This record gives sequence, C-alpha cells and structure tokens, in this order.
Amino acid sequence: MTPLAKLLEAALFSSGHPVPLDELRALDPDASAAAVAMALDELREHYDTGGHGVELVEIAGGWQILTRPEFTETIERVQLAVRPQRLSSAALETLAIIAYRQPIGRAEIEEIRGVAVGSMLRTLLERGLIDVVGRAEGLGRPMLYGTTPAFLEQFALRHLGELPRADELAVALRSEPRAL
Amino acid sequence: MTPLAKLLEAALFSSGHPVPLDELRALDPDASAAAVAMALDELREHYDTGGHGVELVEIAGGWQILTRPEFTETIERVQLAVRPQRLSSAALETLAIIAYRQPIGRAEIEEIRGVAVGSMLRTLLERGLIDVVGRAEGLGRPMLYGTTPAFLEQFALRHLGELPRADELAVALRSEPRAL
Amino acid sequence: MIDTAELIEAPFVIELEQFSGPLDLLLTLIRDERVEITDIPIARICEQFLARIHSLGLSDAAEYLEMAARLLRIKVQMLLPRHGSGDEWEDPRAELVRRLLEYQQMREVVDLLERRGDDRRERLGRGVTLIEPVRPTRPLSLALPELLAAVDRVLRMARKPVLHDIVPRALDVDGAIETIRALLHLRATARFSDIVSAGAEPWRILSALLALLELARRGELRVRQRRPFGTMDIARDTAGEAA
Repeated sequence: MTPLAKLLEAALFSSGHPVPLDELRALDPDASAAAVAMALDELREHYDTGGHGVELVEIAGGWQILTRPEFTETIERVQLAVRPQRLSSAALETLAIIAYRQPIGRAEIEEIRGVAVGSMLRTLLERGLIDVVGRAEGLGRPMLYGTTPAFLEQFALRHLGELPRADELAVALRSEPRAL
Repeated sequence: MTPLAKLLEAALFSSGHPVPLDELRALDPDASAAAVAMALDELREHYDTGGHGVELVEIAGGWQILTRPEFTETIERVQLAVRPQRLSSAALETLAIIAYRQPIGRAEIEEIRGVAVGSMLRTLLERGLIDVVGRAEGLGRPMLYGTTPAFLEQFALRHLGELPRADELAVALRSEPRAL
Repeated sequence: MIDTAELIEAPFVIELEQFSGPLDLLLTLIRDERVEITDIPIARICEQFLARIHSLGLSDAAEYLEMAARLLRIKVQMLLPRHGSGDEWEDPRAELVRRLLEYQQMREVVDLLERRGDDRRERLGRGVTLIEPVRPTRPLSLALPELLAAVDRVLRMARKPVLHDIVPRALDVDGAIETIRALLHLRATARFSDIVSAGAEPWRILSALLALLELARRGELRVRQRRPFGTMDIARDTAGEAA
C-alpha cells in the first residue's frame, strides 16, 4: 500500500466514528484531494480483493472501517457465550452510590469518591446498568444518573424498594465474616 | 487470507481491547488451537509485509490490533484520536510495588514508598489499573490490592511473568546490607 | 444518545513535584554525591537533605520531616561511643540502607514500566464510542452481596462522612470508658480481651482502644504490651487515683 493509504488506514482505525473527507485531507496537507480519493480507493480495493474480514464504507458523510456483515453474528454469539465479566470494585462502588442516591450528578459522585469518575460512568452506561435520567438545574444543567431496569434484573430485584434500607445495611453487611 | 484469518481479523478489528485467546478460539469451534495460532501468524505477517498502517500485538493473554507508531503524532494533530496521559512517577511507583507484592495492603505500600498513598490508590482504582483482591486479617480487615488486566494492557505486557524477576534486577533485595 | 463529551477524562496525575517522596530525594542526593548506599556519610547527606527540603518548600510535608528526623537520629547514634567489639555493633544506618535498596529496586521497575508504557502509547487502539450501535454485551457476573459490600467500602473510604445517614454505628468512646472503669473497679488488672470479645465489630474495638488511650492520658490506668502485637495488659493506676 502507498504511504498515504497506510496513514488513512491507521487514522480510520483509531477514530471511533466515520471520518469526513476534509478531516482525512488534513492528515497530509501536501496531498491533493484527488490523491486522498485515490488512496481511499486503494484501501477499499485492498480490503475487497485481498480477502479481509473488514471493509471500507462511506457512511453519514464520512469514511469508516467496519467488520464485514457475514462475521458479525459469529462475533456476537461468542461474546455472549464467553465467561461472564466482572465489574471492578471501583465500578461497583460508583454503582452503589448511584443506586442509593439517584438521581445524582457526576460532581456529587466525585465529591463522595474523591476522584474523577468519568471512565466508571462510561463503563456502567455501556453495561446498561445506569442511564441519564434527567438534568439538574444550574450552570450547564449537568446530567443526572440513575439505575435502569437492567440493574434490577442483574440483582434479581423487583423494585428499588427491595434494596436494604440505609439503616438495615449494617445487618445485611454482617453476613460477611469478621475477624479480630 | 484464509477464512479463519479473516474471521479473526473481523473480531480483532471490532474490539478496542485485547481479545483473550480463548475468545478467539471460540469463534470457530472446529478450528484446533494450532490452526488459530497459525491464522494469527498469517494475519500478523500480512500486516507486517503487506505495508499496513496497523499491526497485530500480543497483550494481556490475548491479541490486539494497534496502529503503527509512525502515524500516531499525525493522527493526534488532527484530533482524530488522543494518546492516554502518561502516569506520574508516583503512580508508577505505587503500581510497581503492587505488581511485585500483590496482594498487598496500603500500609505496606506506604512503608516502601515512604509517603501516604490513599488518594493515589483511589485514582489507580478508578482507572481500573488495580483492584481490591481481598481483605487481610487483623483490625479493620484492611483491603488488599492487586493489578488488573487493564494494567497489562496499558503497559503492553503479555502477562505478569514478563516483568523481570526480583533477583534479575540490578539491585537484588536478597543480599543483606553487608555488615559494617 | 449519550453525549460523550461530558465523560471525557480529566487529565490524569500531572507531575507537580520534582520528587515522588523523601526516599526519592534521598536517593538523588546519594547519587549526586557519588557515595555508596551501604556506606552513607550520614552527617553530610543529612545536612543536604535539610537544605533541599527547605529550598523546595517541602519543610511542611510530614513525610519529608519524618525522614529528616530519622536522619538526625541516625547522625546522633553514629556519634555515640560503640559498645562491645566490632561484630556486635549494629550500624544505626542498617534499616535505612535496607529501605533505600528496596526503593531503588522498585525504581528500576518504574523505569521499565515507563519504557513499556511510552512504547504502548505510541500505538493507538481501535476507537470505540458509545455512538456506535450497541452490541449485545458479555454477561456480567454480579450479585447483590457484592453491591452491598461496595456500599460498605464507600462508607469506609468516603473522605467526608457524606453518607453518614447510613453509617451503621457511630463510635461509642464514652460507653467504652464506663465499661473499662467498671471493670477496673472490680479488678486491679485486666487484659484487652476482657474488654472486647473476640469477633467484636470494628466500631467496638476502635471505641475500646480510644477509651483506653483517653483513660491512660487522664492517668486512671496504665497500658503495657510485652511485645509488639502481643496482648495488652491494663492496670489500675493507683498513683493516679491517689492524686
């Protein structure tokens, strides 16, 4: 492949969204529009004729490398079948705060945790355990997070009221063995 | 490329993290472990010799496709992707101690580093680089920490055994300070 | 659709200080002076350490002050006449040397991690955003006791008692003081295990400890431990009583 095609491949791979043509052109100010178009053609043909598992497609005014549709079903099946994932203890603690304090904003969670929780919120959103449930008043109208039906399902709860009440927590936690 | 190599490429391309080997093997239940290893070799060689912008790397007990280093600066300049921040040397010190001494409690880490590490531990927990792996005996049952797969991922380690053994380091701890 | 902009990471741990701790500073001084870790000219290094923490504005940092005090103590011990023959003399620097060697070894690992981390950062992974069509995700291994254990950890780790409304039990130092006084009224001596039963909850243990310290401070009792981590013997302080 030409150097420009290699650069485009790396750029498209590392970007999470379709990249518009003008952004691709900004990668190499010396390359003409025609050269970029040619390199994209080269990349697409390489994927199509070389027998690759991915393809180059034009979506929503931009370019993106996507998995070929014939493989997606297999990949999804395997993802569902592999051993269950675990949440990190930090993610669980963030989830616990949201469960008991919902609706709650990011700043308030960070106040309690004492660190930035952006990546944790992202993990929990991706897992569908929390969702944006509203916006607070005030500057920037920050998003408020709350738990989802998937959260209840995960813990086999019928409703949030089934979580131990705050003052019952001591009893619920006592099942953990303690040692001197 | 062989059909198995194509399938592996599709799965590896669709993931932002290393795909564990057992997950790659589960993609085609009919393929032997040797066949999967061969297909991975085929894919890696294809990227290396075919002049691609990406490469195949073995990390954290799995495989991951990453861009080649020569394109990173350019891609970052046009803001299609950003490199993660470097860790401070205080954070690296804490990680190094946990990696070698896990499971380890906070007091022991502070003993070695000579500084308080409470907020550092919270940050590393939030970043998913360490996790609570157990509780020690004794008053208050202090939490014990260990490294996570994300730690291996961030430092491109295949497994913890890739770190030098303690006695391979220039300063070997076993040698007692000589009597004066 | 989720606005990912709000979730973009805050910059992570920026290096604010030149040294990551007192051992780092000490090791740098030793390297600059080109002296052996195992044979530190303690008076000179101590002097430089004090000068550096002063010039770096670290004189208020507890961990640097603690190290300064340790160096001064070793310096004094080095000046004391040596008892016994050479073999029996224990070098006052020995513990510091052990810690420095351990720390230096760890710094070697840090250098290695730094190289590996930089190398990895030079390569970009596949960009994945929340805007992409949501795929069925892997099953999650997670049950209610784990969530409740997380609540417990939050309560322990919270910097401020922001969740105090669900703290299961506050400390009861006054109650523990009454218990200990009552016990010492009946008996002249007691053991810690007489006050706190095995398997007691942490708040009880902590309350009893604080109560003991408070009573010892008031001169009502004496606490003695024959060896580290051994049982604590508690005795009524008759002198204190008489006063």
